[in-house]
Amino acid sequence: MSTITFLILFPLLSAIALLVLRTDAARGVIVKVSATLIAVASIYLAYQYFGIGEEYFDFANETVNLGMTVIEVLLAIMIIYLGIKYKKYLASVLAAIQTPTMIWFEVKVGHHIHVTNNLYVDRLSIIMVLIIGIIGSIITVYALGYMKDFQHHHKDQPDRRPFFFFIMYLFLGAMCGLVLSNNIVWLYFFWEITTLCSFFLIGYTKTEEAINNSFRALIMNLLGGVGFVIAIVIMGSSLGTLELNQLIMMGMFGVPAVTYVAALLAFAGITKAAQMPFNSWLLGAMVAPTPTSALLHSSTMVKAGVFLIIKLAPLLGWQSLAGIMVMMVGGITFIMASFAAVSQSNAKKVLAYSTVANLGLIVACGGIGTYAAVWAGILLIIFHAITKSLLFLCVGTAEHNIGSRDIEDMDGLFTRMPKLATYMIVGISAMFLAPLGMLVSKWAAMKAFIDNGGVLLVMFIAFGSAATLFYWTKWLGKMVAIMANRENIQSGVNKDENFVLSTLTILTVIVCLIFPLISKTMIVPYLIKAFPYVDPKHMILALSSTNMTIMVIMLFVLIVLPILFFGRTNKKIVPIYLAGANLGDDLTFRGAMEKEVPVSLKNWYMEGYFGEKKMNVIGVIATVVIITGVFAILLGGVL
Amino acid sequence: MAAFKIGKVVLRSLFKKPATLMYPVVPRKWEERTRGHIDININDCIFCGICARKCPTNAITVDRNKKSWTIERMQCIQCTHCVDLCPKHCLSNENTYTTPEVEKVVDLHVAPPEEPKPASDDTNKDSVEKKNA
Amino acid sequence: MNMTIIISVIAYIILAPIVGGLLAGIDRKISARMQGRVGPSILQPFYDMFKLMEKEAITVNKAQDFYVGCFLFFIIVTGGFFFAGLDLLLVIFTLTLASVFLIVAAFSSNSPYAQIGAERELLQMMAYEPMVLITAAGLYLVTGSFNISDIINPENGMAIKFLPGIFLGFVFILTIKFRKSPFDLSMSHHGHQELVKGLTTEFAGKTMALIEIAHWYENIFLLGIVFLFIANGTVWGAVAAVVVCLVTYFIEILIDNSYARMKWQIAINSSWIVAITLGFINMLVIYFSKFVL
Amino acid sequence: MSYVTKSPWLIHYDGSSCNGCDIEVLACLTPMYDVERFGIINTGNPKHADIFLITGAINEQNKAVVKQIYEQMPEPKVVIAVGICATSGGIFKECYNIMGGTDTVIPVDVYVPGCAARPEAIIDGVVKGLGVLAKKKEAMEKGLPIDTAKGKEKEEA
Amino acid sequence: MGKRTIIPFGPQHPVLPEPVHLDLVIEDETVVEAIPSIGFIHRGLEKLVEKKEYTEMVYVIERICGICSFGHGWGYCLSVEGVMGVEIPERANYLRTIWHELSRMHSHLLWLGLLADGFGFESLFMHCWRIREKVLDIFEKTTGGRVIFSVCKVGGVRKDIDEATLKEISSVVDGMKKELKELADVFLEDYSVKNRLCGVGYLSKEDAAELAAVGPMARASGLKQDMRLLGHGVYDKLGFEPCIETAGDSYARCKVRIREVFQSIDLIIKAIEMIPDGDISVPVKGNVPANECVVRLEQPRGEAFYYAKGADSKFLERMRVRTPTNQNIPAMVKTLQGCDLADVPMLILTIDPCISCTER
Amino acid sequence: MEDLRETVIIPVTASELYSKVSDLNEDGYRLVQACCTKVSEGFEIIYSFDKEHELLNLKLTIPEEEEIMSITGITWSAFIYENEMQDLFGVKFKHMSLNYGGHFFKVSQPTPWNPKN
Repeated sequence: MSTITFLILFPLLSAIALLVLRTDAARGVIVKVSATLIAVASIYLAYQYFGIGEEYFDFANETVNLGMTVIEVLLAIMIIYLGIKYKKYLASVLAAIQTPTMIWFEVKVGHHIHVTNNLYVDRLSIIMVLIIGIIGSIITVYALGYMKDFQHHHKDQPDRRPFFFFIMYLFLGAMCGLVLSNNIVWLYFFWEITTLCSFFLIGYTKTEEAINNSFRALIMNLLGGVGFVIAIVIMGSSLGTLELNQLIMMGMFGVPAVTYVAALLAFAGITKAAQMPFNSWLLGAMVAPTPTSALLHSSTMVKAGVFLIIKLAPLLGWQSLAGIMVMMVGGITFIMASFAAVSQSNAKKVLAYSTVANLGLIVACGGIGTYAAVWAGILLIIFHAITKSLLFLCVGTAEHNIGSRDIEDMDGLFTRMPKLATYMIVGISAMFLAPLGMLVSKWAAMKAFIDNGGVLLVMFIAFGSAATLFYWTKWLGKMVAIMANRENIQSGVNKDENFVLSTLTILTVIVCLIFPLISKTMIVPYLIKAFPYVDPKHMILALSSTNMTIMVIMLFVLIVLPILFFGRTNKKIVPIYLAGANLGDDLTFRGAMEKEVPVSLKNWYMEGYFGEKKMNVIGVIATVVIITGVFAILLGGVL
Repeated sequence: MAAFKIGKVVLRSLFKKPATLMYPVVPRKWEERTRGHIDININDCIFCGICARKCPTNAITVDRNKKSWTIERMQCIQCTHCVDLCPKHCLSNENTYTTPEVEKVVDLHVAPPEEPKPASDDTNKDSVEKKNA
Repeated sequence: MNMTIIISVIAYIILAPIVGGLLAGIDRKISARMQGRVGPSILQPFYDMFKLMEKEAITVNKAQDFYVGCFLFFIIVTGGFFFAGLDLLLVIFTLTLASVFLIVAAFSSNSPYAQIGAERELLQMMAYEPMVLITAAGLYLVTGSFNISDIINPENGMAIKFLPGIFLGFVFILTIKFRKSPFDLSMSHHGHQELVKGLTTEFAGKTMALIEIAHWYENIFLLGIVFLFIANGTVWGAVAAVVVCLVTYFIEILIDNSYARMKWQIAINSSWIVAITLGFINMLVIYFSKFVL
Repeated sequence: MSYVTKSPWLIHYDGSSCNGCDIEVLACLTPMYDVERFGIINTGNPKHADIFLITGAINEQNKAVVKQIYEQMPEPKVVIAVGICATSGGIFKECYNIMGGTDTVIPVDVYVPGCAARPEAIIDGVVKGLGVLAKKKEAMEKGLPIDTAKGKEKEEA
Repeated sequence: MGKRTIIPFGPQHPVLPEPVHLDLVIEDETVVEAIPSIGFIHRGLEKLVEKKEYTEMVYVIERICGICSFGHGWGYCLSVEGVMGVEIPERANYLRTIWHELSRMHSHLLWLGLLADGFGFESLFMHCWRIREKVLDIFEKTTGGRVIFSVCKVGGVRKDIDEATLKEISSVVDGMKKELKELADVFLEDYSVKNRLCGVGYLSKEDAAELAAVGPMARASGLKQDMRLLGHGVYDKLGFEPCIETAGDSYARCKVRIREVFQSIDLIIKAIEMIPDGDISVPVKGNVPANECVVRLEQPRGEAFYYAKGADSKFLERMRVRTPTNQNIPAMVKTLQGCDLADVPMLILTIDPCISCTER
Repeated sequence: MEDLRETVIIPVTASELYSKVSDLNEDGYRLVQACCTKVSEGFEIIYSFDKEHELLNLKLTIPEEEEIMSITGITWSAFIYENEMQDLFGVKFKHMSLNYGGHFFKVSQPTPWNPKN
């Protein structure tokens, strides 16, 4: 219990300290110490509840509730003010709908409902806390070095680093609170804080683009917030409970009103997880400094959305309209975002689309709602968090060292920055290649889809994976190109950044190696609890233990092979073939008019096939139709 | 459906005897006019040197004093211009070509020192020397 | 049971390159005859391979050999998994891993032709990957298992009875996998190409020989998937399956000699359309008969 | 036993010929002559090739190209000069832009005469080249410098 | 977007037997720009007129190109005959026409094969070249050479074809029709071939005229332009009409050439029927007068231009050959823009490039 | 037969060349070729034009050092001939739309047809 309180409140303290103590040195110390403490606390939490597995805490305290309400009102006022200031009235309107409704509900209904268990710990939240505590805090360490460079590169902008770190730590605290709250009102409170934090983080640079994009994120998330509020209202008024575990329980017993609540909560989850009609906020968020992207898109913010959906998974599935909505939205997002990623050359955009796609996959898994699908979904959350943050941070470092975040400018990175390239290669491989993490979960997802998802989802995953394969390998190809005569600039990388990157790389590999263990000790017990109607003895996982063992052996082989053989060749090294016109340095050839033409290697983007716009339009239309359709049917049921 | 248009040709070829001539297992029969290489009946040659002067590639050298007629095989383009011009018609076009060699072939024909005897192929052969360029 | 697995895997590792090479030789002979020529000896692929082994060892960088080695290794592993009767999806993903190694090897050379070849290879992978996954899904739906040893099961009968569409679709993408015209985009075994030798432009000598061997392994493994559609665990079923494999191979040769090389647009469009129509409809029918009826 | 002679892959480059020899080289690949009987493939890529068939004389433009292709071929390799132009410059020897036969730039192993060289002559030349190839391979195995296998370099250049 | 890749296409490239270099600027696989660079086989043989007498020069001119060798010999002879005012016997004219049309057949069949190879249709390539060998056998029998004939000379031809051989030629080319028809069907109707040819490398009639395209390239864009209409040889007596297509794409160019092969067969058969008896050459003696003559001849690849200038000596002062490919290069560069990388070899081929012709 | 060999050659001066070519182009003539001959007084350049099989030749005689107007502005395809003349003879052109700058034909000696240069 105290660990939980620590995890929620300590980041807040650090945040305030960071806001107050504005020197670089102090910030460095605070960030490093807090990050370590948070990481240790999260591990301790895991250790503490390892044997227990699941525990609910009665933490009824009216002052806390009151405090939350006050903060909520303040936040709402702030949003309304900002919305008016920047002429984004929609944000103000949404906030003006949301908070008064919430307060009305609190006063009218919520007040009378007794909440026994405000907080809880189960294995899913342990996994989430570990992700937030370790990856989230390591990103803040990375941000130390990065933001220094960033301010150095952007001299024209005011140094608002204290505020930046303040928000970051606030965010970590809110995320911990979010995954540990059983009281839906508390959950909502933390949910709103993350929304606002992301708004500030995206708008950090205060350029026009940043402000527009931050408002887009805000509006979309507020939209989800409205859904959330309505869900709470229905939950409180017709189900008479505000506890998440109660809700899920009721859903399993087939209480009809749960469908509406689940649909609305899932809708909120979809907005936060940047699913298809709302994916644009995540893409817009790429204007923010890279640690923000890493934090928002890998370990926190979007994970809140999928966390909620995975949590609700037992209520979803084919039998529920909400389930169909969620899986279709997830499936369409997966395939469309994967396609769109093909046409991108901006590394951060590729990562963003890939994030959206992967979240889509998780959401679809949640939507299917079987234990096998949830197993895949949880694994996806873990692998995605680690790998994506690694990749985002790698791109950030690359950007600061080669001056571009375009994949096309990263050619020959293996020669120019061997270490960074290795990290990136590991990260990219982990996103789609066989024995590494993401593929394992994709495999499981595919199996779940074939078993329960229907033909359409199978098609989605078949085509989506093909596109995934294409854009990742394309990027990988850029990385590995060896340009003999390019200079090595690896030494320019900041020490902190290097430490973080190597840690994350090692973590990626380790998690891939021990995932059967994670599955056995964390995920399966959770599934047994979450799906009480499935006999644990018959719980056949997508990957048989043989397959898991083979995967681990393969990965081991893949680690050993390069160590033994990479670069060990005594062959004569010869220049490349350039149709007989190589000028000798492998970098230029004799072109027309006796010009020395540089050998330039550019990838394919197939704009005509997978243009971003086209994919977005198709995806948005399809998902909007599905969502409105589902809600129309639900509404029709009510009326 | 216009796919598979070549199917007939391809399948027929599969079961038919291939068109291959099987050279060098089966030697090639040359046409009479085939421009293979230039030969000389050295006994009739008067060493006037017209062929050498008119040769477009200067492959032929004629030495009046040594009474020799030399042709650089790796220079001759077999245009048979010399055959047309030879006043004594002692040059002829043979329909077998010079075989590929690892060295550049030069054929030297020297007229026998005595008065010309009735020409025979054997004497020709004896007077041909091969040397390296 | 374990013994048979070990034997079949060892048999695969030893026999696949021999059979694969012979098939390649037969391919060249038949192709030549279709073109009205005599063609090389049936053992020619082996001569080529041994010759490449004897050539001077050159490379364009120090990394390439490693990648190509991994390509060969994982192709062998793929086939090994397959003939050990393991999970079909595992096999497919391992194959993808192997192919990615080949692509990476080509990319690492930093040569434009190899790079465009790699890019095209990638495109082809994108083109055939859905159909391969659908094939696995189809086999799973029919037999209830991804395990190859379970798929070849007398109880299930011939999978092709339920999967005619998916079988045709798979044969279609085999054209890509066998690198046959009309889809020999990234590299072709014969004929001139705008990309010189595409993917393999920068590989020489032993490296090239390894790639050849890997292709033989790959071809046998691919025919193995064709085998899965027919085999039903009985002897006559196996014989029929082998016959079908050979017929498929012959048809691929015939197609190779009857079509112009298509452009990548057609490659991706057609194989996706095939996957969507044949694969999707076939799957729908199975779903319908399985879950609805 | 060396396999180089069983699978000689060739690369063909047109120095500055008149096309006559080039189309005859191509004709060698076609059904009538079908050199694939001997395992010959026209690879077009120097890195795969064993035999360098060069037609036409050398001029300023293609000197570097010919040299580069030759250098990019892995040992053992054989150069066959096909046609009179490639062997000696032929009828174009006196042209201002012609430097001479192939041997002005790279060592030539077999000369195939003819204008244009007949497919039969080209086949004969390649067969002859195979002998040289086998010798070079032998020298390579013994660790001798390969160029000495033939014992002749471009002296006149 | 900065996604442009520049790749060298040639000088050494397996698609084209001849060295030509293009800097291809590609985006994905679309060619944005193609900058040609030629001169790899420039020999400067026109300048040999200073060293070779006009009677020897014909052997040099013939070797401008091994594919259109006969046409060059003929064009040279015509221009020198024009300068000297020599009238050649009718039989020589017939023989020249027959050989020229046979050359066209062999050239077009060669081209069809290369085109098939260009779009990766190996068996079609093989079969085209298999049929082509029959024409080469005729050459071997009548001239003694397979590609370079050396039969044309100033004042006539050097070799006669006897009656029996003429009959044989007639029956051989007639017999080729059937096999050709089969292959023509593949080129003109096969789905995959049409897919690669139709609409690729479109050249409008206006562009063709503007860029001064010649030969099949121009005729495929609807320009009625065929130098055989000028009346060299005996074309006027054979009732010649050019083959015109209007589509302007690669397919049309292919069709024009296929039609021309059949047309050549008809022309040859007709010429053999009509050939008169008589001498095959007139003796030509003396110096070339100081005079000028321009001759245009329809080569398989299009209009070739010969300009001879005498200087009252055995040596010409200037011999100029402008070959069809030379004239078609601008059109080729134009069609290359915006095409796919995979189409590049084909588009280069559709002008039927003869680089040795171009660069001389 | 006889008129076939009749060669129409119209002499032009350097100054009127451009307008003349321009007129011909508007008339529908296409450029057939341009060729240069080294004569004692300098260069003799023949431009040939064709319209429906009718050939028209313009002959321009200029001293060696004179720079003449490029006609690539009128017919782009002339770039081949002009570059050729520039490389082989050393004829100077103004305003060439595609100038290879002497690298159209790479020759072992500059302007081989005009060795004095």
